[in-house]
Formats: sequence, C-alpha cells, structure tokens
Amino acid sequence: MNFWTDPVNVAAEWLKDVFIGWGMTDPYATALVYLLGAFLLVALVMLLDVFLVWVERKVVARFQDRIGPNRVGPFGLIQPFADIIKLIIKEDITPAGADKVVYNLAPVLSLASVLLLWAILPLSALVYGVDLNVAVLYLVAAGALGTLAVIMAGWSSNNKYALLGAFRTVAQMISFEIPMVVVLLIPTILTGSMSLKTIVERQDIWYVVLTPLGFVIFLISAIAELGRAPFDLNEAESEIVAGFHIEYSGMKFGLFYAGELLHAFTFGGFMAVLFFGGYRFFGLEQIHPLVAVLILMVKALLGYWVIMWIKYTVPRIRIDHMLALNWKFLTPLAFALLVVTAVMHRLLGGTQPWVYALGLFLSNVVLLLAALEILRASARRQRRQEEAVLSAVAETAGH
Amino acid sequence: MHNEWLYIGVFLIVAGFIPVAALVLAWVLGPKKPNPIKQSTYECGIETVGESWVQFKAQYYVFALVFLIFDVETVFLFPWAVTLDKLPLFVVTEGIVFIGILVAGLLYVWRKGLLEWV
Amino acid sequence: MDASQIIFGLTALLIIFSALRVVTTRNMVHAALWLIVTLLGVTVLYALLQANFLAVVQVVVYVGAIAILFIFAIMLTRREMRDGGPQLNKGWPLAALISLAVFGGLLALLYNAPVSERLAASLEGQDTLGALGQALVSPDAYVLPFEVASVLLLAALIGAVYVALNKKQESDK
Amino acid sequence: MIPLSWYLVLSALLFSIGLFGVLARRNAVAILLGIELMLNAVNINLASFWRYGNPAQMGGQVFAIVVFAVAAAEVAVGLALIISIYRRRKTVLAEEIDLMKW
Amino acid sequence: MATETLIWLIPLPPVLAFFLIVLFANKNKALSHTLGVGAAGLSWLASMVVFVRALSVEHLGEHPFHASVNWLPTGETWFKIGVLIDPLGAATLFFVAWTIFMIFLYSVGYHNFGQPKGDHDRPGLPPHGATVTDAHGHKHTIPSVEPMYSRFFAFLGLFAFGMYTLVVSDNLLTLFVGWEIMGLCSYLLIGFWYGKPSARNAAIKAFMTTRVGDVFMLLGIVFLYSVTGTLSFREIFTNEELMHALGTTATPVLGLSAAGLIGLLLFIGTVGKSAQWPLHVWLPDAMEGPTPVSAMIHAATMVSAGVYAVIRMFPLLSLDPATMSIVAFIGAFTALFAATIAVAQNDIKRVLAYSTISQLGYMIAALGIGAYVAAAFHLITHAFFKALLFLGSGSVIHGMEHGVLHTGNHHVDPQDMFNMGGLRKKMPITFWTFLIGGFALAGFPVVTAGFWSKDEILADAFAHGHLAVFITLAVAAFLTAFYTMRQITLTFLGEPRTEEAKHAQETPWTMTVPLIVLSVFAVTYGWVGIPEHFPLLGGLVPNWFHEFVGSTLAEHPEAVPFSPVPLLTSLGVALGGLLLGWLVYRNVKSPAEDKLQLPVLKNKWYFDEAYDFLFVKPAYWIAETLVYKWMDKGVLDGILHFIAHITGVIGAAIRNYIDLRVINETIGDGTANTVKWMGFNLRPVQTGRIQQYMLASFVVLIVVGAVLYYFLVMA
Repeated sequence: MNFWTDPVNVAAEWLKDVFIGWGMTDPYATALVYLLGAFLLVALVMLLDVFLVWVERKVVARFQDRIGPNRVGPFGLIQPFADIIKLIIKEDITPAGADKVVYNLAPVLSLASVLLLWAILPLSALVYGVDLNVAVLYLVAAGALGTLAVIMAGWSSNNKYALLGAFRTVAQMISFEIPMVVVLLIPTILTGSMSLKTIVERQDIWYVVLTPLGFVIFLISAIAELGRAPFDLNEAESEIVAGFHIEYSGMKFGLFYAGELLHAFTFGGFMAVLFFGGYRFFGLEQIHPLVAVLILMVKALLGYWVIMWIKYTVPRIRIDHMLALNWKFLTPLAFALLVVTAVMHRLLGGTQPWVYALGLFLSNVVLLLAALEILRASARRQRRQEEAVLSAVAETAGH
Repeated sequence: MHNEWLYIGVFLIVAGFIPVAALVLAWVLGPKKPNPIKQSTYECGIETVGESWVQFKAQYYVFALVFLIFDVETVFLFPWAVTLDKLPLFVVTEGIVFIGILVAGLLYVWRKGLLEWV
Repeated sequence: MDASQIIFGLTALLIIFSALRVVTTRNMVHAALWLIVTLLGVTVLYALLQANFLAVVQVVVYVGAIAILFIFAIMLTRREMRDGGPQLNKGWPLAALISLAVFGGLLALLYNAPVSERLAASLEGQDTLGALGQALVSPDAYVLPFEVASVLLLAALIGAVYVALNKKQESDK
Repeated sequence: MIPLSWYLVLSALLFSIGLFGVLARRNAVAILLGIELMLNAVNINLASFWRYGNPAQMGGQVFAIVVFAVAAAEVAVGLALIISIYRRRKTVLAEEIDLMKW
Repeated sequence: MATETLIWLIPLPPVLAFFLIVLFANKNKALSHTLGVGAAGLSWLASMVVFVRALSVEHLGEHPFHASVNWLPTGETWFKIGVLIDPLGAATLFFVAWTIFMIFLYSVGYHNFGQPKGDHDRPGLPPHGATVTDAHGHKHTIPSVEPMYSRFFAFLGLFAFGMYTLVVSDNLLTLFVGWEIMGLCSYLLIGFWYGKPSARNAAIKAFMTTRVGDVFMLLGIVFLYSVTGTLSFREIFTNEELMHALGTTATPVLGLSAAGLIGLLLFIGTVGKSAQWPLHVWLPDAMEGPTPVSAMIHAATMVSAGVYAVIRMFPLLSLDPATMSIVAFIGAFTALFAATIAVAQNDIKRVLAYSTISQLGYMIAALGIGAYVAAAFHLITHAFFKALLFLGSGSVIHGMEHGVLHTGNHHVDPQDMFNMGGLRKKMPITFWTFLIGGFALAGFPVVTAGFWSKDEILADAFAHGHLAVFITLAVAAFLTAFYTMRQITLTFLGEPRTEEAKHAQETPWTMTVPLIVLSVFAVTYGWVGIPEHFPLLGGLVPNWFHEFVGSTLAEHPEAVPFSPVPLLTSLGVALGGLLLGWLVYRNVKSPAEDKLQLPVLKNKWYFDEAYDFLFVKPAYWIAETLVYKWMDKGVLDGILHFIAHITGVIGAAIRNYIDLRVINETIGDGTANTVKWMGFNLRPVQTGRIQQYMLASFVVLIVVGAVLYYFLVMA
C-alpha cells in the first residue's frame, strides 16, 4: 500500500498513527480521523453544491435560449458565491407565531438528510465513507429524514399554504417512495447484497441493461421524490404559492435550495452506482482511485443533466394524474418487475452471462409491452364509454 | 469497535454542523429589524383570515397509511432479496406469495376508489 | 469507561429525556417530534448492538412512516393548535405509581436473572444480514411469521381504510 | 464494552415511561405514542438478547422485525379509529371516548 | 395416500368451506350448503378411511399414526405440532365424523331449504313463514327459508374444523386452538338469531362461562409446558421418568402434586366446556340456538370435546388420587343434580340439555373412579343417541311449527311438551327414532347402546368399591329413565292436546335420514363393547371396544369381573324408571297436573339466582365504588374531593387541612360521608374509559405477578 495507489486510506492511517503518537487511545483517534475525513468530504460536497447552482443556471439558460450568468467571473463562475453572500447578509425573518425551534431545525435537517447520503456513496473502490451492508435501505432512511424536514418546515411556519404545501409534498414523496423502494430491491436481488460497493463490483454488465425498466421507474420516482418538474406540485404557484418553504427567506431558504440541488445530483450519483456501474468504466477505474472518482462524478453529472433536461422540457402534471401514475401504474409495474426479475434471476442464475443478460432484458421488454398494452386497452375502453356518453347526449340534443 | 456506525455518527454531526454554521453566520451578519408586517403570514398580500391550522382531508391519511403498510412490507422483502441465491427455489415463491398478498391490499384500496384524488 | 459506554450513556440520557417529553409535553406535534428523537436514540442503540438492519429499518419504518402517520393524524384531529385543559388525566398519580411499580418489578426480575453481566460475543466474520434473510424465509425457521406478517399488514390496511374512510358512514350522517 | 444489563435497565425504564404515557395522557393519539415507546422498549430487549445470546440465532432480530410490523398495523388501525371517532364525536380525549359504557 | 397425510387433511375441507362461503358463496344458498355438506362429506370420507386403516393395525396403542412438523422455533429447539390417531382418537374420530356429517345434512332441511322467502323475515330472527297462493287461489302459510342460510353453514364449517382439529391434534396447544375455535363458534351459533335478546344473552353467557374454565385450562397448559418443555401427549405420557417426577413434585396449592394441579386446571377447562357443576349454567340457555346447533354443541362436538380432553389427559390425572376424587365427586354430583332438574322441565330441548349435563357427569364420574374405557365408551354411545335425540326434538319442533303456521296461532310454543301429544301418528319416523334414542338414553336393557355403556360404568364403580359414586349414579340413572319416558309420553303418546299438534307434519328426508342413520348407531354401537363375562351374551361378540381403546393406555386396564349387583341395578333402574314415567305421565294433560313441577327443580336449584347474588351483584357493587373512588376521580383527586366534602359538613370552624385529615380519619366521620357520597354518585359500572381498564389490569398484573413471583421464586 503506498500513497500513490491509495492516497486516501494511506493518509488516514498516517493521521491515525500521528494521533496515537500524541497519546490518544485507538477509538478516539479513529473517531478523530473520521471526523476530519467526514469534514473534508462534506466541505467538498458543499463546494460542489455551490458549483451546481452555476451549472443549473447555465443549463436552464441554454434550454431557454439564453446565456445565463456571465458577468461575475469567467463564464459567471463566481456568480454562486455572490448569491451566497447575498443570502448571508439578508435579514433573518421568523414569522410571528412560528414554532421557532422546529422552524429553524427544518432547513438544517433538509440539507443534512442529503449530505448523509454521501457517507455511503462509494466514490471508488478505495475511496468511500463506509461500506454498509444495509446501504440500500440507508438510502431510503435518509429520504425519510428529508420527508420529516418538509413536514417540520410546513407545520412550524404557521401558514396555511406552507402546511398545505407540506402535506402535498409529503403525500407525493411517500407515494413515490413505494415504487422506488421496490425497484431498489432489484439491484439487491441481482447482487445478493445491499452493500453499494458490492453492487458496483458485481456490475460486469451494467444493471441498466439487465433491468432497463427498473431504471426508468427509479428515475421517475427519484424525480418525484425530489419534487422537481414535472412533479413540482408543492410549488405550484397558482395554487399554494411556494409550497412548504414559503415563509423561509435568506440563508434558511438557501439551505432548502442547496439541499434540493444537491439531492438531484446525489440521486444522479446513486443512479450511476445502482444502474450504470458506479465508478467502473471498462477498466479505466483501475488506473488510479481518483480517476474512478472522476468517472463516478461524470456519470452523476450526466444523471443530473438528464433530471434537468426533463425538468425544463416537460410541463407540470396535475396532482390527480401524478398520484394515478404512481399508484395505478408505477407501483403495480414495479411489483410485477420485482417478481419477474426474481424468477428470471433464479432460473437463469447458472447459465452463460449473455443468456442471463438477454433473458432479463427481454423479460423487461415484454413486461413493458404488456403493461403498455393493458394501458392502451383500458384507455380504449374508457374512450369508447366517453364516446357512447357523448353520442347519447348528441342524440337527445338532436331530438 | 463499531467502525461503520461510528463514521456515520461522525458524519451526521458534520452534516448537521455545516448548515447550522451557515445559519449562525447569516444570523450574525444579517440585519435584524423586525416589524409586524414583515413577520405576518404571507398570503399573497391578503389579510390572514381565521386560524392558520386548518383541517385536512382524510385523503392524505390514506396515502400515508398505504405507504406505511407497503414500507413495512418491503422491509420484509429486503432480507428475502439478499438471500434469494442461497436458498432453494421455492423461497422465490414464498416471496411471490408475500408480494401477492401485498398487491391484494393495493387492489382493495384501488377498488374502494380511495386512490382517486378528490 | 470506554468510548462505547460514553456513547451509550449519552444516548440513554437522550432517550429517557425525550421519552419523558413525549409523555408530558402539551403540544401534540412536539410530542410526535420528541417521539422521533427517542426513536433515533433507539437507532443508535441498534447501531451499538451492531444490528445494522434493525437500525436502518427503525428509521425507515418509524421515522419515515409511523411518525409521518402520527403527524397526519394529529393534523386531522384538531381544530386549534394547542388544545386547552391539562394533558394528563386525573388518575395520573396512580398511573405514575403503577409505572414505577412496573419498573421496580422489572428491575427486581433483572436483579435475580443470571444474565445481567454478560458480554457480547464478537460478530467478526459473521454475515448477520444473510443469516437474517435465511432465518426469515427458510422453512426451517421463521417463514410462517414472515408470511403471516403480510396477512397482518393486509388486514391492518383494509381495516384502517375501512374504519377511517367509510363513505357509507359519511353519507349516513 | 457495555454489559447486557445496561440495555435491559434502559429498556425497562423506557417501557415504564411509555406505560405512564398510555395510562395518564388524555389525548388518544398520545396514548398511541406511549404504546410506541413501549414497543421500542421491547425491541431494545429483543435486539440486545440477540446480540448477547447466540448471534447466529436470528430469533431476536426476526421478532424485532415482526414487532415493527405489529407496530405499523397497530398505529394504522389505532389512528384510523381515532380519526373515525373524531369525525363523529369531535373529540380525541380518551375520557370522552366512553361509548363502551353503554 | 399415507394415512398420516390423510389425517392432516381431515380438518381442512370444513375450514375451506367456511372461507369459500364467507368470501364467495354468501349470496347463493344452494352453493353454500353444497360446499358445507360436501366439505363435511369429504372429512367424513377421510375419517372413515383413517378409521378403517386404524382398525387393521395391530397394537395401534403402541404404534399410533403420528406425524409432526416443526412449527415455532423456541430458541434452539422447536415447538412441534402434529397429528395423532391412537385407538381413542380413532374411536372419537368415528363418531365425530358421523355426527357432524349427519348434522350438516339435517341443517339443510331444518333451515327450510327450497322454501320461499318469508314475508317479514329479517336476518337475525328465526323465519316466520311465508304466504303462498296455490293453484286454487287459497292462501297457505308455509315455512320460509332461513334468511342467513349461508352464514349458518359457514359457522358450522368453522365449528367442524375446530372439532376435527381437536381430535386429530397430538398436543395440547392445537387441541386448545380447536377448543377455542369451537368456543367462538358456539358463541356465534347460539347467538345466531341475534335479533332475539334471549339468544344474545345466552350467547354471551355461554361465552363468558366457558371463558372462566378456559383461563384455568390455559394456565394448566402453561404450567405443563413450563414443567415439561413439551405439550405433545406422547412425549409426556411415554416418558416414565417425567411422569414419575410430575407425580411426586409437590406444589403449594392444596397439597396437590404437579400432575394433580395441572390435571385439575385442565379439568376446570372441561368443567366449563362440558357444562359440569358449577359451570353448567350456560348449557340450558344455549338452547336458544337453532336445533342443529344444539345437537352440534350438546352432543356431537363441543361438550364431548371437554370429556375427550379429560380422557386424553387421563394418565396425568390418574397420578394424583386427590384430583381423581375431585373429578369423581363433581361428575357424580352433576349427574344426579342435573337429572333432578330435567324432571321438571317442559321445554323439549331443555330436558335434553339437562340430560346431557347429567350424562356428561356420568362420564366424568367414570373417569374419576378410573374407568377409562367405560367413560370413552359412554362418550361415544352418548354422542350418537344424544345427537339423535336432539335432531329428533328438532324434527318435532319443526313439525309443530308447521302446525303453528297452519293455525296461525303464534302464542303456542312449539317447544313446550304440554302442547304436543299424540305425535307418533303424525310423525312416525321421528317417533320411532326418538324412541330408540330415548331408550338408549334410559339404558333399556340389552338392545340399546346406552345400556352397555352405562352398565359398564356402574360395574366399574361397584367393582372398584366406589359405593357412594355407584349409588349416586344409580339414582341418576333411575331419574334419567323416568324423565325420558316422561318426555316420550308427553310428546308422542296419548292424544294431541292442541290444534297445532293435530296439524304437525313429518319432516323432509334430509332431516329423517340422519335420524335413521343415527338410530342405527344408537342401537348397534353398544354391541362392540359387551363385557366378556356377561351372562348369555358375553363372548358372542368379542369385547372389541375395551381391547381397542384400552390399548391407548400404557398399562392395559383390566376387564372388571362380572357381578350381578350392578347388572341388576341397571336393569332395575332403567325398566323401573321407564315404567314409572309412563305410569305417571300417561294421564297428565297440563303442567298443573304435573306433581313434580317443584319450584326448586323448576328454578334449577336457584343456581342462576345464586350466581347473580354471589358474583354478579358484588362485581357491580365493587366496580361502582372502586371505579368511582379509585379510578374515575383518581386517588389524589379523590382524597382532595373527600376532604373538601367534609369541610362543608363540619363547617367553617375547622379549616385546617391537616386537622381535617386527622379528625376525619380518627373520628370516622368519613365513613358516613363516603356512604352518602357514594349514594349520590352511583355510576354505571364501566366507565368505558380504556385507560382505567388498563390501569386496573396493570394493578392486577402487578399484584398477581408479585404473588406468583413470591410463590414460585422466593419460596
């Protein structure tokens, strides 16, 4: 083990030795090293977050045929820092009647729940926080904290619209969590483990090939979970103003905003890990751990870009459509996919890799076609009924 | 030692510390000139009427309910998914029976018309 | 005192304090939030016990679902935020006495039990998650509770939906 | 290392606090909160006995998971009942929910 | 199919039918009874196959059909459940299968399948009849179909499931599960016509009374498990060391051994289930249910289950002579006591109900004196002839209802025997079968099954020197013959006493066929157990039953030597009772002429009233004061309230708090005040507040826990 091939762990070991040399016992030294490591990672992630603001603004500008930030610094790169300074020196308003503790805790929890996800994201084979054997569920658990933050924010603001927005957001988040959790079971089945590192290591064939449908469901439910367009009903301005964070301003709003952006990017990262081979890219990751990190970042950015692409091209859908989409289409489909994947995986487990891959892929395609056919049939039936009603009405009108 | 969880605990502290630090910084640096209008509840400029704690329809409760049940059930499925390879073929059917019962609940709620947003 | 004992002590204090707040605070939403704090404290205990699965499930199920359901129900069942009147009923001293008696009884049992000073065996090299999965679905172990759990949840779902939202009852009123 | 008795005492204490909440709170929702505390106390016991007993025997964890399911079912039905009662009688105070009297 | 597999399958069809009817067939009457009867038929078929196979096995007692599976992991070991058919189980299975199948078939006719819907029938009430217009334009009132027909078959299916589970199970836990399923079903079925307040009350009474017994039984099971670590019959009974240890370990209760205490606790469960004194009060009231239910509960299944459980646990019980004497006493006392009440009843079903209690007392007494085989024998013969009698009485009632519908006079009670008379001409099949059943019950010599089983019990009692038991049972047998003949005379003989009785009609074949089948068994089943030393007949047919069932026990019970005393006694009491009954009631036309309608018998020795006085009233009183004083207001508030009250009484002179408390407690003014204050505030017993219930239960838990802890751990 030398510094060149494994810089992070070597540095950590070295630091630990130094601390022990200072007279600390092992657990405390470990904890201190962890603290430093976590601090470094979180700081880098926050820096990335700041950078993401710029990316988002630039990309949306391009989608809308504008230039975007271009005044502060080269290509407007310093713009986000100007934003932050503005947010910091804005007045900190707490609405009258708000529940102060909860009100202030909510944005913290919101951002923290996103940051927590980075503790388990395997950045490369050697650079990772922890390799938890229940990491997939950890992902869900952190999402639960995010939901909690929303409800806390909405309740504590002492504002109807905030509470209503929070309820809608929570209803949406928890609804779409079901297909997401079910789809998370699929990489677990394919790998036989919930450890993200193991999932990445087993992906000789990217899981997006084995379960394209699973990926699509995950993408849709992730977007809904994020509350981004087309599922940004919590912010439907015409109805409930700005959703649960209507009363937030200044840095507190900034935290929600940063949390949302970072959440999107983090989901890009998890999408990469779960479906696109994580930090692996045809052996390139073996050159150096930091190259692997770079690979993952690029994949995550691509995922983030897809999420943005959808956000800025698809119009917002109605809340009833959204819930129907989830409960009547995604959830049953996800369960069907789970059953099919479990059976196919177990049946084809011992065969040639290409047979296995092809079998799983084809079963996904067949399932999708069947689901669409069912949808089409039910839509046809509905249309016929409507037409019958219409013609009946026309007939009575004619008489 | 419990290194995994120690790290996560430490990470939790850090992840909480950063936003708190940002808030404190903003609180220290920002001006503080409160007045009643500024602190009033935002309702598009219209005067606030009535209590702000309004009643909600029970529809929300149903979604939370269905979610709760499904959440717990999927939690049961994770250990199943992990050990799928290591056990005989019929454990797959056990899981499928489990999922079938799950979906029966969904169908019931669906048929009751409670999944419609009204 | 080693590190884990300190962590345990702090967690225990947190759990006890927040649990007391749960049963005494006036504001129901605060009570629910204190409950969440307690539950997170219990999560730390699971982590100390290296029951990884239980720890995450605790957060997923309790914080993510049960607590949300509680808050929804609280919102649905009140007209004003803080309801008037005392939060404890008139029999609370007796209730406190009984709770203390139960605690004392449990301590007495514990005092005589042979387990009190046992230490944990090492989990090194054990795949507890795999063992858990095998235990859950293996027919030699707990497959029956596994399947029955789904029936239980189905019954709970149907029952709760029926009770909470019986449209027929609504129209009868 | 933490001795088993610590967990057990903590769990007993948590159980008693939950019991107090169940017996003494007026609000029916708060009673359910107390029950959650009690169930958690039980789960601490189960998990610690698993850990300090034979960790290869997964009974403790399995039962804890079953307790999760039971807790979920209990909360779902309990809160549904409370909501239903609230809609008819406009109260969630346990002492006013005394229909069983008749 | 392997026999063990078949045994596993026996209980399943009825429960499957239950679910199918509840879920899918509850709108379709024909489908419901097809499912129900079909399921009962399947179970019957399987039972018969198992029975025949059991007969062909040599030494079934040592090598019974037995299979078990792991069910519940208990740490490192398993709690197993399984099936067991040993000779006792096979014999029981035989009669259970027959009676259940017959009752299913009978129910089709009893609930008027194929008749039109009633005019005013509502679910929860018995059908009132329908008006139809025939081809000539005449209006007739004819019986109408039961509105909750499907529901009945569903419950019946569940009930059958409980019984089969109980019979085939190889351990106490599944036995208890079946037991409790039956408890639930009896509640549902007794209260089947829940529109009638009497049916509702009877259902609750039955449920609560049996619950008392069941709690003790559960305690016994738990105790047994904690001592032995297993609940499997064979594992306990074949383990001689364990049995010896159980028999010699002392317990702090009544000086009984562990085996005795466990046996006693289990026996209390039986006392509740089999309606033995002092928990017999529910059974006569249970007559509120439809008649097939009465037959089901009182003959074929539930009450037999109680005796069956005691017979099952006999090896354990017999380890402690003290327990055995308690059992014998309760059995003999119940036999006599219930027989006296039966003499004075006018309701045709109530007579049978008390007679059932009495006959069950017979079996229990037989067990108490160690007559294991005789008890099992009487259990089976009794099940046949009592089912026959109940179904026959149902048929009579049904015929009478026909008459009631015809005349339209709804004040005539179709169950009152004094409204009947002369039915033998109207309902010949019912009459002859009822006669056979009645004679079997009375123990008519030689031809009927009842004679042989009763005689065996008496012979055992005599041979083993239990003279008191012998005399009690003999008197009871005499009374039995007497009231049986009274019943037959009043119902079937003589001339019709009412218009309705004149228009009674024979019932459809679905009701009469079961009667005939059961009457065949009521006669022939006795022949399998004729003692070998019996004069003339002994040895003609080998005493198969004794050999077969007796082999269940590890020690084969000796056949008792022949003695003329019991034989002559049973001949005398049976014939004498029958003759006397006929002579006395030949000319009795109305209840007023009946000299035996003594108030004390009529009122069942005032047991209901005594229970009301001893348990119900005090419970109310305690609840009122305690609830109000301790829970409703809470201790602290109660005390404050109390003090405040006194203040007003004594006046403004004394204001000091502490003074007050001292004076209050020392002078005792408080007593008077408490009374006044209670009088003021008499409240309903239950406050309906869930927390107070829980508070109370936790108080009890703590107290009982402390006491148990003290006894079991400290001592």
